[in-house]
Amino acid sequence: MSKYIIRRALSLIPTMFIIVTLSFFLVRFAPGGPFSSEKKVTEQVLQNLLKKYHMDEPLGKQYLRYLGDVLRGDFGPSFRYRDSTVNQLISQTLPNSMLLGSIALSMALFAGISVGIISALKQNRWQDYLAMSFAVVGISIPLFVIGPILQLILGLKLRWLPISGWITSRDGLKTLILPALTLSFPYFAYIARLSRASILEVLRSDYVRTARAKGLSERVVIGKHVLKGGLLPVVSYLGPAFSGIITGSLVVESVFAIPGIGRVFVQSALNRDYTLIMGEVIMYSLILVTMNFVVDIVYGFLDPRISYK
Amino acid sequence: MNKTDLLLDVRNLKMHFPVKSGFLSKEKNYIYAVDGVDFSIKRGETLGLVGESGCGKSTTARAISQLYKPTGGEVFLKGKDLMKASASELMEARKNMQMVFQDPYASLNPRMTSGDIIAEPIRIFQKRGLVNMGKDATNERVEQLMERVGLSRFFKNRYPHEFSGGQRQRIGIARALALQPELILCDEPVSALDVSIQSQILNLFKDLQQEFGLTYLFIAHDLAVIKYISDRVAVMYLGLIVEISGAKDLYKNPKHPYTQALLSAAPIPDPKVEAQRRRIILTGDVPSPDKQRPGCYFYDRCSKRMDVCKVQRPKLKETEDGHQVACFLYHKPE
Amino acid sequence: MKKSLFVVLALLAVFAVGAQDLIIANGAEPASLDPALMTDTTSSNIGFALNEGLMVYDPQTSKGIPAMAESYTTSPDGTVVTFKIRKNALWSDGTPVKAQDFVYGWLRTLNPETASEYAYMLTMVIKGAAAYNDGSGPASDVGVKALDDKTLEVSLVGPAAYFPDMTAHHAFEPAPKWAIDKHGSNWTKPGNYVGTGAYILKEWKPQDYVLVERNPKYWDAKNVKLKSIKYLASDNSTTNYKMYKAGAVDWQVGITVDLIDEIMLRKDYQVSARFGTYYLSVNNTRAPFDNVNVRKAFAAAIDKTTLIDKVLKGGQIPTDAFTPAMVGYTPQPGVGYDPAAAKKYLADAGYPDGKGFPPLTYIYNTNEGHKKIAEYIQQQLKVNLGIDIILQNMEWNAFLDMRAKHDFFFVRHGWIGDYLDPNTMLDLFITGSGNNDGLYSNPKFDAAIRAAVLATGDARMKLLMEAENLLLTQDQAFIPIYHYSNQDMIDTDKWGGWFPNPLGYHPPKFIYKK
Amino acid sequence: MTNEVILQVKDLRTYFTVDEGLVKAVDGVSFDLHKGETLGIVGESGSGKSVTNLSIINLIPMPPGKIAGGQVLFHGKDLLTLPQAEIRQIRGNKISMIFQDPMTSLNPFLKVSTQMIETIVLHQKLDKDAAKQKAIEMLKLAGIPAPEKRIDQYPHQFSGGMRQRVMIAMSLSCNPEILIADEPTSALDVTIQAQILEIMQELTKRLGTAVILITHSLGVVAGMCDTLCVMYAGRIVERGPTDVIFENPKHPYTQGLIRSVPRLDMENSQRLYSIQGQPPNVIDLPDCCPFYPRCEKAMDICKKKYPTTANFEQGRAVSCWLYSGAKDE
Amino acid sequence: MSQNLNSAVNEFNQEMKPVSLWADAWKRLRRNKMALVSLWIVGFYALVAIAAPLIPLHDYRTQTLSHTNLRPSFKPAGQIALEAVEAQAILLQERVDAGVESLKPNLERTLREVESLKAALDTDPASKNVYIFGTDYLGRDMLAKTIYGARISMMVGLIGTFTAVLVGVIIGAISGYIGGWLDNLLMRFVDIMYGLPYMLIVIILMALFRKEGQSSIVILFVGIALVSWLTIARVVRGQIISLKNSEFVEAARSMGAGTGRIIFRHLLPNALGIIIIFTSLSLPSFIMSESFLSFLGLGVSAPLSSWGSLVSEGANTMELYPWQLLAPAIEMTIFLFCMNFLGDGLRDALDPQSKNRT
Repeated sequence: MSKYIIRRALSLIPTMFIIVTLSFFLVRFAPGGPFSSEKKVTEQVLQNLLKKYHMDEPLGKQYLRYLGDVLRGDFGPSFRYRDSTVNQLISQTLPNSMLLGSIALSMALFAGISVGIISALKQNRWQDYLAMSFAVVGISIPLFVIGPILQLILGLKLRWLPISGWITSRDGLKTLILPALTLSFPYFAYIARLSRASILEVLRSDYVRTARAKGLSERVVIGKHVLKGGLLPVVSYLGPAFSGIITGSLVVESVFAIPGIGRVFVQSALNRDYTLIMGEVIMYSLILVTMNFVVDIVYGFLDPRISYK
Repeated sequence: MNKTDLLLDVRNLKMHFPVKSGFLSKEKNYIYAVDGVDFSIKRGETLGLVGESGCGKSTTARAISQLYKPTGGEVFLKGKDLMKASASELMEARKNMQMVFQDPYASLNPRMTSGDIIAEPIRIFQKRGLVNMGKDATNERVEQLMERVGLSRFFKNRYPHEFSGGQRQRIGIARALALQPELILCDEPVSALDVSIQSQILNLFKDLQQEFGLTYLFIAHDLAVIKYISDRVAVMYLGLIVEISGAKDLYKNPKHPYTQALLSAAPIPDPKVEAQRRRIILTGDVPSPDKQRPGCYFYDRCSKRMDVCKVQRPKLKETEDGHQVACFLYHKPE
Repeated sequence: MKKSLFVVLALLAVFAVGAQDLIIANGAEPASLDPALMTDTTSSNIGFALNEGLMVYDPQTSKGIPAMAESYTTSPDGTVVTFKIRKNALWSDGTPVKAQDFVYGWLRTLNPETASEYAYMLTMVIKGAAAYNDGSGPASDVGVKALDDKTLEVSLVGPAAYFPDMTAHHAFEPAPKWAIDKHGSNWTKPGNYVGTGAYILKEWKPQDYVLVERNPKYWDAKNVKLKSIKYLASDNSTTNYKMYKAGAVDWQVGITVDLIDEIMLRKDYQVSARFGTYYLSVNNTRAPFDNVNVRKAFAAAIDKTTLIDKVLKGGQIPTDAFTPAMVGYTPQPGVGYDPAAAKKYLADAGYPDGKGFPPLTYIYNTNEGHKKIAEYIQQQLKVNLGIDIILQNMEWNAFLDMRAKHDFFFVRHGWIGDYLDPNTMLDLFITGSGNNDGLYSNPKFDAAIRAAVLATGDARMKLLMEAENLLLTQDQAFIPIYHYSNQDMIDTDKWGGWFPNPLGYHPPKFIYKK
Repeated sequence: MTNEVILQVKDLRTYFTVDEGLVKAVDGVSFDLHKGETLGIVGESGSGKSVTNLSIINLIPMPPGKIAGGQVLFHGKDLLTLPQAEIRQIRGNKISMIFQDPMTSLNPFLKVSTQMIETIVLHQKLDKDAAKQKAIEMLKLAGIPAPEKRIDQYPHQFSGGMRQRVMIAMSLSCNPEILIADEPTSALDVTIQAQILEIMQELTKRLGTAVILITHSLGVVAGMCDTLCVMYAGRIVERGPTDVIFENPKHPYTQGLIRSVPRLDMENSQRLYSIQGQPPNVIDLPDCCPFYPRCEKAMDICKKKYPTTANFEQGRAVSCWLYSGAKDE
Repeated sequence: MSQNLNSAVNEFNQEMKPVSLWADAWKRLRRNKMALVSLWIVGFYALVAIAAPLIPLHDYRTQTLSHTNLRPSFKPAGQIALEAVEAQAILLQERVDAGVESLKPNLERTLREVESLKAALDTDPASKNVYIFGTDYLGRDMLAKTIYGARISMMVGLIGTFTAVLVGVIIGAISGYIGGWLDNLLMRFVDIMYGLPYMLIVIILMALFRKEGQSSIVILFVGIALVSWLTIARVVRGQIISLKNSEFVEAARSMGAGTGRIIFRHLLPNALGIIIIFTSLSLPSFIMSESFLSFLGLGVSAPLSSWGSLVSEGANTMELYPWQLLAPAIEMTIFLFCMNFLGDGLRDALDPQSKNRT
């Protein structure tokens, strides 16, 4: 097991290295720079800035310097948010995105699996059609439409929930509901479809027939025998879903003014905040890889047939 | 045995599959699926290969056809060693050696029509310039083959799923016949079929053999089927052949304890016979072929085991004319 | 798992802050709270709460009024200004504010190692500042001296009458040496921050909010009414407007232009002219825009009034000139809307009815407002000149890069003055100026602007008017569209001390709840 | 074997609606099962053997399936009309099942112990520990070495034969009156098959369990069953004591079937008999004898009407116009 | 009767029916009501999109500034505009009466506009225009805009699907079938592509290929194509790996079939179902990624628009002019809905076995 973990971790190094290297040169290749603004800074100020951030050095030297810093766990100062280091920015925003993402994913899982089960049990009946149509809508309608509509109705018209903000505001935890709902929508839709399909498959399996033949009640059959196998595909989807929900939440973060990493990422790319972009790219890759890894472990835990040697 | 009569000669064939072991460890584990198999088939003969699942009979067929690159040994087809053959030589050899597979559902591409499936070998060889057959000729040949194996040629545009199991196996046979090969490797071709269909297919194999002078390596786990179709029978256990003999001889006079157990375990469709039979019930399961053992592989389950069996592996030796057995009951250990 | 999550949430909820006096939807996350480093209005809005310079912007006129300095005197030739610093002025940690703190702050801004982007505000006016900033001169030669603890003497490059007003800008704020030495770049974090402003930094949650509270050590603390101010970092204006409507935000900086039809009817919609101009930049060195008649044709072909009345509706002022009108200065316009004249100019340029006009792309940075204007201009040029242009939007940074490299024919441009003087507008068209993206070059214009630096009073204004006359009336170096407006949502019946003003700076010390 | 009838299947009809039409998978099947009897149902794939047995314990997936008629009387109670709660009391308890593929019919995600205990706890009202003891005991009876250790393993850690032993142990753990074994050895090797059949025989004898053994293998039937039902296209074409049927098959299908199996114990250098043609497609089958296209003795009436059942001595019944016609006319 | 009986009982007697995979699929598709209706709707969309220039629409470019933000109606635009402006005048009057001095010029201008609209009712031909989907902020016809938007978005969807299928499927198939170091290499490449900041790549593309006087639509397609294939490559790879040891592939190999033949004749046709489902699932993301790319400057140039850009514009003004959101959003959702059902239907239809499962 530990060998498996080490092997997985080692196999990442070359990929991560290439991603870091390519990204490093890519960001510098993009037109514009971290110090562009509508009012251009004077040549002298620009020189001072470049010098301060070592950008006057040859690119190769900058690259080596950066690699060295990263290996020491230092992502450097942010070029745009000049009072902060990249480490500070990430550590202050990533937990928020994680919190929101976890809640949204939990909601999506709960609702998606429930709907998937109902759909599968009522296959080709109106409940199934309704649920699956809803799921298609979930995949088709962009978040920047769903979010504002929810704000408008639940926040502004009915005043049930805060329109935007974060748990640090006086609305506290209530602020999480709308963004989590919005963010969970496409994932809910996907999970519902996924779990429906796989539960249908498990329902047809021999061992479910065995369980029924043993006289178990339908509740036990579904809860004990169907779900564990039926939800495995959902588990393997969780890895990409979790990283997607964190990295892809920028729309929701912007609409609901959430201090998350998604917004920071977009801003950093638009601002050409080189170090911040690099930090985020590394973080994202790590999250993606870690999540896939965790999911594999969980998968192995859930499916006794798999053992990691 | 006259050498020129040998169509297929397999010597010390080995097929070991590597299994990944731990990270950074140099040692590799292997599945010893086939671990040194010798036999030969004469032209026009049917050699039955019988054994339980996992004994390596299918692997043997696949290794002979070079679907898996064998780990060791020699495979002579018409005197040519396939293991040393170049790609083009191998291609040439394939023309003479076709396979029929076990599962008539899985061995036909569900997205191809029966006509395309049967024509595929011709088309492949046509493309390589190894056969010269035009479109019409191919078409005609396909229709001919279909009729020959007992399918209406009007079915050639149908997909495999539109056929019953028996009909599918006929498609598989027609495909194997398409290039007019001399040798057909039949990997459990009737195991998945119903009783009434099984007899149809067995008869078809027999008829085709007569008509085209085919040679079969016929693999099955059903002893009765093997007995019916084969001239000679080889019994495999755990990657090794434990007994080879003429079919009649084997059934009348099984020598290896495993063969005896196998024969006694097979149910006979007659209540009277069954009521009187005394079965040798083997204990335990077939061990996993993941390690090489010093002694006889059957040692653990054998009712007649001796001390020597544990430390030395008996070689396949001829006991009487054409009857070879690998057991120390019949020849002294070395 | 669920339980522990709940506990975490509950803990977070405990830290949630209670009621504030004023909640501002500030538009984005502040880039920096260091007065030497802040570049954006988001930061400077907060900066005005935390820090105060010698002067502070008058909430009604945007002129400077005394703050840390209780008075100042100007030498007869106008090149030396001496500020007298308030006796009772204290830093938020209780340390008295000294003239040396200003010297330190200004030199810090100028120090090449600080790499301050607004150092140019200082190098523009203060003697020796430019040399220090580019490393060619010593800090001691910079024209800022502490004559004693409370007296600051500034030597200028010329008689800049607008200098005292300028010192209200954040680039001229003092800096607390002891705090910076102690905390390094973290000195702007809550707990470390030491400022001269009416408020002290309480909390800073990146991408979330900045919370400031009344500073009891502030010299004028008794007149500061608001207990606390929360600046929200929400960058989605539609969301901000919804928050405003729901009462969760008291002041929305900027408005949601998409909803202008609704907003313009509201009495809490604050609009005022802004000291800046939206214009279309053309590359003066590239055909066809190297031809003045083409430039004039374009200028005459665009109906700016209808654009504002029917499309923008946000209180912008259509203009044919560049500099907004101000006391003593009459803007010198270029060609105004006149379709017939436009056609004639174009024919004169050799493209009768647009025939033979090369394919042309108008580039704007991605933004709904810019897009509407672009579409409008496209239609105007089509109808009035018979020219089909292609529109192309571009991501902001790439847009800036392209413009800076002069790699364009026809682009959107905008300019906002830093201080209330025509100079801040006009001097960007000097040959070789870093912001002269359209590569306009006219030695006579350059001469007029240079001469104005040394001049004072009416003579100076005259020189500047002459320059603008060359720039637009004669050369039509670009196509002005409108003067910007400041647009905010705040109910002035509820909040006093808040006024629409030309620079759009609203120092929070003046704001109070009615 | 006493004469007490514990299960009576009367004119059972199970239909499936598919896109192409109506599949009469089981179309009027009747038989009696006596206490302790082993009844074989033999037939080729698609002949409706499995559906018959799923219908008996009311496990047909509905839709697309539907039990269109008939009765299944278990001690006089019709299982088809019993409420779900009551039939669950019978399933796995009084009537239990073993399925064909031991690889797939055990839940791969649950330990063997979990799967066995849940049945015992459910039906025998034992507590968990007692149930586990019982399960271990059953595994031991089924010939699983070291059952105390193996019970906590997952199904994939067992070989095919061992899994089938687990299934047998599980299905017999509540001392059922009837064990329905649906092709219990088809997926197993011949030596393992012999082991399993022996265990099954031994255990059911000991517990006095009646067995319905479904298989396509005539050899298995011959060795195991007291009574035999031969099914073709959803109906029982011949029924009677096993030895009598093998000795003197009456229905042309039964005759053909027995003759087309190659036998180990006979010299059959001569050609094997084979029934011509393919098994029928049972969609929208008209009311004819479905075997007539393959029947060498087909008559005109066979194409028009399904034969009535002719009864013979020793409880034999044959559905063929060769016999019914003779009796009727 | 007897004929019918025969065919039911014995497959030997069935008539000959030459069917190709596609004819067969079509036959099955026709039985799927949902898919068929979807097919008709998608067909209708495609037809309208292709024939858009031939349809008597208002020009999507023509700005009528007196008719901005008109609600959808079958009444002539002049009428609707007049009603809207009169309502506006009343509102303004109220505000001015309430003491908002600053609105006075607005009121005066609006009153003048009422007059001019009244006058134009009979004289200006534009007043007779009918906008059934309403108009936008520059008085352009929303119907024409959404139809032309459909052209772009469907094109984007097509390109995304095309590259996903072409590149993704081939890379996935090769990677899965050949395996070993090549598989490792290709999959690491996919990982890296996922890891790189896509936004910056697009920005660089944009800067590299910008050309004066030309729209950036081609680069848009490149931008979409760049990442569209990644996921599908992984999915196809997984599918191929699970298929490559099936018996029919072994059969083909035993006949000496080459890699290409095995991949294209044997493996891919059997992975078709999952490919179709996956593409129909990623279609929305292709269409929406256009609006993201257009933010970076790669989208279609104004005044042309796409569903994505129309929906995102509409979302901003939905409180005031909901039709500007609803018209494109509903149109797009119906299309995606249909594509989804069509995808499901096609998957089933192209699977010759689908109807054989019970």
